[in-house]
Amino acid sequence: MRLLMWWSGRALSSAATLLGVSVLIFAAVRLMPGGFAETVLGPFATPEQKAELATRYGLDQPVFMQYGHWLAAVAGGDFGISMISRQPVGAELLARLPVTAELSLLAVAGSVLAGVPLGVLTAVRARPGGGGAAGRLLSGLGVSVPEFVLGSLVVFVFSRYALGLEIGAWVPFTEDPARNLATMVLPAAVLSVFAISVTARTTRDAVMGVLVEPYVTAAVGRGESPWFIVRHHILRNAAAPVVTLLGTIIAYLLGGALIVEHVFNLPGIGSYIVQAVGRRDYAVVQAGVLLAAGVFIVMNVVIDLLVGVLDPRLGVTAGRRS
Amino acid sequence: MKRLDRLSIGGLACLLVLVLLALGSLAGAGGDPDAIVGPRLQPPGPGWWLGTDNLGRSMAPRVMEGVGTTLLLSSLAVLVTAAVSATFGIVAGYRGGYLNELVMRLVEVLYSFPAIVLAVLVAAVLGPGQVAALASIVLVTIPLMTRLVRAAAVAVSQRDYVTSAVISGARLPRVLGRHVLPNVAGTIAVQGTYALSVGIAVEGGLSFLGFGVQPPQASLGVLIQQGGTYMIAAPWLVLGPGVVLVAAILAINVVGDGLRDRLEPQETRSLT
Amino acid sequence: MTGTRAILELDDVTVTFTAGPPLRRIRLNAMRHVSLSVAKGETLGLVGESGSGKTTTSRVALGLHRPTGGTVRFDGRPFPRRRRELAGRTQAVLQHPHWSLNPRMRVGQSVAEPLAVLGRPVGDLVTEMLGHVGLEESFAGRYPHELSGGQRQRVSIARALVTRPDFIVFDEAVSALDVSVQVQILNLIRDLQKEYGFSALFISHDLGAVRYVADRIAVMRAGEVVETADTATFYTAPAHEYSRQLLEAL
Amino acid sequence: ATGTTTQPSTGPQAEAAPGYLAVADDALPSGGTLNVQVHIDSGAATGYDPQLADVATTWQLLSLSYETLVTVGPDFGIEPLLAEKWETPSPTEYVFHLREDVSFSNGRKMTADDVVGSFERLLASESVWRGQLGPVKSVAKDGDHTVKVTLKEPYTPFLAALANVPAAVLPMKEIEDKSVDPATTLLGTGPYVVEDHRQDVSWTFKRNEKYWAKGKPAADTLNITIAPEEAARIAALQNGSAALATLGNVDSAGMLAGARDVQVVTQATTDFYYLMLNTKAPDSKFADPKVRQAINIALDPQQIADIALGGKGKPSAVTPAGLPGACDPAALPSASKTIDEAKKLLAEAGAENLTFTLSIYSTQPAPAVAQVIQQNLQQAGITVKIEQMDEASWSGKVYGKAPAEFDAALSWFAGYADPGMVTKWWNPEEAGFNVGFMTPGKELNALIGAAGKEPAGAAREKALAAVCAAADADAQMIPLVTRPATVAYRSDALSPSLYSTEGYGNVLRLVADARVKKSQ
Amino acid sequence: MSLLSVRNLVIDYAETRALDGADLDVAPGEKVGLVGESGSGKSTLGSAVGRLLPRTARRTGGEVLVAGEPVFDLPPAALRRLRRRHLGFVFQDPIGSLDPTMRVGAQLRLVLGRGADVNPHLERVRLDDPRVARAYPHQLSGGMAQRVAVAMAMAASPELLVADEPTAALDSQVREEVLNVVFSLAADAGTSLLWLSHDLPAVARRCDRVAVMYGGRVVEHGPAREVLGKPGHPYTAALAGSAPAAAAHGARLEPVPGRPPVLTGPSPGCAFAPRCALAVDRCHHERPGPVRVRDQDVLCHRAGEVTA
Ligand SMILES: Nc1ncnc2c1ncn2[C@@H]1O[C@H](COP(=O)(O)OP(=O)(O)OP(=O)(O)O)[C@@H](O)[C@H]1O
Ligand SMILES: Nc1ncnc2c1ncn2[C@@H]1O[C@H](COP(=O)(O)OP(=O)(O)OP(=O)(O)O)[C@@H](O)[C@H]1O
Ligand SMILES: [Mg+2]
Ligand SMILES: [Mg+2]
Repeated sequence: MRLLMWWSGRALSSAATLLGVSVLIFAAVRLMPGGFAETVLGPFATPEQKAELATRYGLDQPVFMQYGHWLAAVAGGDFGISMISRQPVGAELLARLPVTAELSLLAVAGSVLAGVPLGVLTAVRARPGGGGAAGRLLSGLGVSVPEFVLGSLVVFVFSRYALGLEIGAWVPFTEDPARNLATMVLPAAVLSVFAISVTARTTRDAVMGVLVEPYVTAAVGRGESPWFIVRHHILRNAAAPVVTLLGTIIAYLLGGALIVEHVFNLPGIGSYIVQAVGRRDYAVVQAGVLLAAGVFIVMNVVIDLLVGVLDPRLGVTAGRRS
Repeated sequence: MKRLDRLSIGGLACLLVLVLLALGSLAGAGGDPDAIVGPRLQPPGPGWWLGTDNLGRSMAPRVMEGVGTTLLLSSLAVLVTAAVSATFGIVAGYRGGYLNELVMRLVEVLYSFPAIVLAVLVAAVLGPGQVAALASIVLVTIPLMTRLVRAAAVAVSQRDYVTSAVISGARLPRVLGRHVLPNVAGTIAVQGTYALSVGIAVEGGLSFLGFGVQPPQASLGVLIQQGGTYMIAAPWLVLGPGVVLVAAILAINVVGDGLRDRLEPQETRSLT
Repeated sequence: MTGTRAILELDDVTVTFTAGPPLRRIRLNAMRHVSLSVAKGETLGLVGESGSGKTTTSRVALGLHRPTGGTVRFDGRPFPRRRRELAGRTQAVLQHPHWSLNPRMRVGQSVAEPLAVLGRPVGDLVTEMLGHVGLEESFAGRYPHELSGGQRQRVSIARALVTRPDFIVFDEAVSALDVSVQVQILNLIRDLQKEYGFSALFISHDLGAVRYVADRIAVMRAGEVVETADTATFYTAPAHEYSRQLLEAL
Repeated sequence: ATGTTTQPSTGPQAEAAPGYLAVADDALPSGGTLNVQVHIDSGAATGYDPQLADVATTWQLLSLSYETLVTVGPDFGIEPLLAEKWETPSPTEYVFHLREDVSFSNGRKMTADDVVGSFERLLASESVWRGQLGPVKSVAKDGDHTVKVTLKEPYTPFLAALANVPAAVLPMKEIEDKSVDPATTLLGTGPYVVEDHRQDVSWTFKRNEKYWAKGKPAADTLNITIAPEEAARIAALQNGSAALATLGNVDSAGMLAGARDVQVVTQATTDFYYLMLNTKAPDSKFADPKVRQAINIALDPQQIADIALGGKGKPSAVTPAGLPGACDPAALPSASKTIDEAKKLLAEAGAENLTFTLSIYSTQPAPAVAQVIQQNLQQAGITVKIEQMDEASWSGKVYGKAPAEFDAALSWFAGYADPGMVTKWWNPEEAGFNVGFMTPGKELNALIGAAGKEPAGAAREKALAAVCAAADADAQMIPLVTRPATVAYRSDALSPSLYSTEGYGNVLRLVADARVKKSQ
Repeated sequence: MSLLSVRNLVIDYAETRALDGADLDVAPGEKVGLVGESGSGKSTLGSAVGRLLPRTARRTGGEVLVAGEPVFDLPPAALRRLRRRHLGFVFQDPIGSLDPTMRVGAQLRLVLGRGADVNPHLERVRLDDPRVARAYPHQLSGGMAQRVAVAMAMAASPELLVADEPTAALDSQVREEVLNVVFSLAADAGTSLLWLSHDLPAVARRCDRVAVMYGGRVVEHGPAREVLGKPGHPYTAALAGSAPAAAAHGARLEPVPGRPPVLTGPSPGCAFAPRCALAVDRCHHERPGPVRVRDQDVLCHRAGEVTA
């Protein structure tokens, strides 16, 4: 029952956020210089052609009317038609979602597997006066190499020495899982380098916070081994910020692992949105951003639930905090 | 308080060198970054000791200029972000209620925009250039920072020393400035350095997509992006600025971590 | 010692907390119809088991919390909308020694803060105040984490007393102190009270300490004041069953 | 103009045969799958309708399914395609004899009605190409396999204009009975049939089993991947996932230098970069022709070609360099003047400290060209601020308003296959797109019109030279350098045919000849 | 042989000397109270027994022997073994010393071993309600939480339980209950107890021996009633005379005059000398050594002369 109420509260605030996003993206798209007509029809278009195009996509109506129509359509599950491909945007987004989802999940899996241990290690080994420096350097290095540098580097190296991994030529997982993975491993690895670093640093921070807790001292006093303490007490207590971060990373990536998709030429959502921005394909940009926001919001709810499970004090069911 | 550790001091020194390089470029040291001085795509040699680019310009002064552009742009952006996030995060966290709700909704709206899409939109709306890059970095980095600062501020606001100050009759600016701010400063510092690296990445990413600073001005992002296409034929184009960029972000991060540890008064115990 | 007028009057105060998710809140009465008054120059001891509403009462008394029902008057008037008008007139030593001091401020700065708020010169007051609570001058330069639990508590007390306020709340102010320091502090409270006559709400689990400083004692249980009596009367002839239980444990 | 430090431009590439960079090896068996990567998909809002397509990338893709009466051969010669042969009884009359064995990919035989209908549909449309076709008076069939076109007046580029996709023969019967919408369906006589298209992702073409040319197309399947990122295309070539790819960077050949079995060739195209100086803005800095001339003089196209294009382009006049009959850019008046003369002109115009903004889009090599222009003009004391934006913003800025608000802008023209075609764009009244920033000149317009009518020969060359000189003096749109097209392919996977020159930006022009090597 | 033996232990924080040569012995089965002014180093000494000091703390001298093993010189694994076998700790903050993310039962099982029955252990600390095992720490009252903490510390039947003000955060009734639990459990298991406390009457009532700390040293050590009733050290005398609970209403207690010392290095003489009524010149420069007064060991040059 209480859960239900919590959900209704969340649903309301999520709706508010989505509405905000929709207004913002709608306005931004229309504020962008370079109208759709010039972009798509090219320099030779006549005013009549432009007008005809505007009528076709309802762009001649007052802006708030356009917004209203769009919102109503979206509420009914219709994301509109791409002005370039003339295909329904919803279907195209759906077709691209698996690519981006797989990429983000792989990247996040990588960052959990590598980042969390690294973070724990650097925190537990941190000593005033330089200890843990190697770990700090390592995790610093990860955030220091921009995706587009690393991505280009990887593309160059691996296109010469394939090592069983492929660049480009993406195939759906359902078609050929092995080849799909072979094409996804590298971009996911490039993406996760940054995520690993951030995860490691957040983990380090959280673990440092837990290390000063009396129950950790109590466990040390009971003669538990560091590994045991990490496993049973630290991981779970430090998990909340890390889970929050990971959720945010997933959401971010789902919204478009743009640069990596671009560099590796993967047909994901990020590259779709950015190409659409470049072409002023309004419906696509709007729908793409709304989808990304929706994913983000859902992710956030999931994170909150998860964090609540991890830390009963913060849970949905917690009656009071003090 | 604790002194900065050796690693952080190394980072600081590294940053100092980079700042000096940037200042040197402003003062004209290293030569005109836009002048075509020799044949295209020459490997490092006399006259162009970091090689020449695809227009025959010497890379050395370009890298120096690039350091300046990038550092200035991203640190300015981070300052703005830090100021805005700290203000909103602290006030929302301390005050709670509707203000909090409003700020958090706004932040969430921004947050749920995919970062680079947000940046691209900003650049497209404002027209490309430094202002757009700045605004993009700010908008991309604000949500996370505001959220975290707010969370920290909520925790700090419940502390008894804040209540004590209120009881003593301290005005809001004093309560926020003397009590809440310093105690969320660690969060701001860590997030600030993180934002700085994100900022540099966003700037580079924007250049990568063609929205960055305007030619012929160099920024590390632009140089690396352009050099990237020459990675095999002329690796020096990407190596010079790449190494500098990595050094810069690394130094910033290391210093940020050091600051965090320094600002954190709590003491840890060994697990063994 | 007893003033003519009450500095603080709580009249039929009820505080209800709501907690939990929206639309499905739990209501909890932390204070039920509490009426109390503290005369000028008087110390009222407030005792009761954990969770009985003592801290909540003190927050209401300090104007930090608006009661759900009933009225609060400070110095004959309701609390002003702007706290600032009361600056320096009320102070408090709050319950949790761990969080009572700003970890980024040196002890000296913390103690000087109430003066700074008032714009009064600091002078030697900080050193003097630290001396009163048994801390030597060098402590002014330390950070809270470099203090033991008791030392921290003493710093809070010094901070509360430095402006010579009219009304002070001591919420478990001496619980973390060893007896000799406890006595020193309790004596200090008594001496300063004699010297300039502030009023105090002295909250404690420790009936011994309460007896030592309080003029009157109020006993709380589950949000209600079950007994109010003169100290002497209370310790010799408690009226309420619950008071008797408390005294047995002493 | 004066030259500064430059690197000698690379000499002409070795040709596989006269006019060919590569010739497909007929000895190889046909069949197989050909993987191609290009940098951009067709992007017309009008869909697949070839008549409305005005982007070269769209022409390139549509040309796989649609064919024209005539086509462009090596070195811009006009060759038969759907018309077996043609006659020109008079300078205003063209009679085309259609091949009899041509069917659309749905199996229906192509007839003269389709040809006439396509012509009429095109002339009635708002297509840009309508203007390029010239002064067509009438189109009529003469039997099932003959079509006669009558012009109002002589128009020399007519055949060249017919050789491009917008003039393709459409299945008019199906279009008229509305069973086919050319905007959404490709149904032509060409070698390939679309099997699948995902916008901005890929195309899959299957061989047209009904194709009239025996043995063509060689490859059974043609996969075209859209890879906007150059590095991705280079990678695909290196690891063999693409057998052929278009490259945008002039230095990509160098990038692929070490890669085994990868051939990089540069097609000379007739496309060329040009600089627009806006004279229509309310207080235009370029209203005085002297200012524009000074800029024209200070520009150093050779340096632009050498530096910005890595020696791959060459200076061009209004008539694209490389086309038979085009004028010699070195003979232009501005080419022989010095920087001092430019400075003098500026001084006379009272514009000594001229500063202006050059709007460009971010796609390479435009930024490189702009930066060399900036360096060039600095010699004459002119300060250029470069404003780089995405293509959409750029077109909004340049074409969105009349009068346009930009100072100067950089772009390129497709040069087509006849020197008299692109010259039309110097007449804003006819071109339309530049009315917002270019002031029409009566004299120049007359010269352009006259050159169009002049039949090929010395007189035409003279007329064209006059156009070139007049445009050079007018200097509202200043031609700079040609725009080379780089193509790379895997010699172990593919034996393609490629012309040395290309007028319509169609790298895939001879793709039906390409043989896939099984060895891959 | 004593179970715990602290020998001349010196512990420094960054600039503060917290222990300045402390000596302490606890025999098997003994209940020892550790009292002293706040800041005198009780917590530091208590933590040092299990080498649980914060990282900024340094051992400058001396040693701590638990069951004959030098705690500060053991390799990590051996140190852990020693803690497991011989030591148990209970701290001041009851809720904080339990893992907030784990149910009480699960935490106990972590100590007891998988599958163990936690109920007897909860019953030992008088937590009979079966719901306790399923509760999270924040759902417990302070008294209950502290009893859980005691149960956890006692689960492995340590030979020495160090309790650092285990009841300071509890109200007086609950305080008694918890102390009863601690003492009866310790008595049943034959566990020695080192109890850090401010509550002198309770110490006198419950402990066999008491150690009084001042300025980082144990200045007096002996049977509880003797020490608190007939102090051998002037500081103990002052301390014993100032319990507010003992004072009649309206009476005034006189605390020890002056301020507690803050050491940055070894104290040149007796740390109490500046506040001591009996101090003579020698007290200021010469560190007092242990003197036997009746049953007490006293660090004072004038030990015999004190009259309480
Ligand atoms: N902000 C709050 N929100 C919800 N409930 C609260 C809040 N503050 C206090 N309570 C509840 O009100 C009741 C009274 O709490 P209060 O802190 O006044 O007790 P106390 O007598 O001071 O206890 P202690 O001796 O433990 O300090 C408790 O049940 C507490 O849980
Ligand atoms: N982390 C620290 N850094 C620096 N100094 C410290 C630290 N912890 C304690 N001290 C100092 O060491 C001395 C002993 O502290 P300790 O906590 O052992 O005292 P205590 O006897 O337990 O006092 P209390 O009764 O108040 O808890 C004090 O002077 C204190 O200021
Ligand atoms: Mg309380
Ligand atoms: Mg202590």
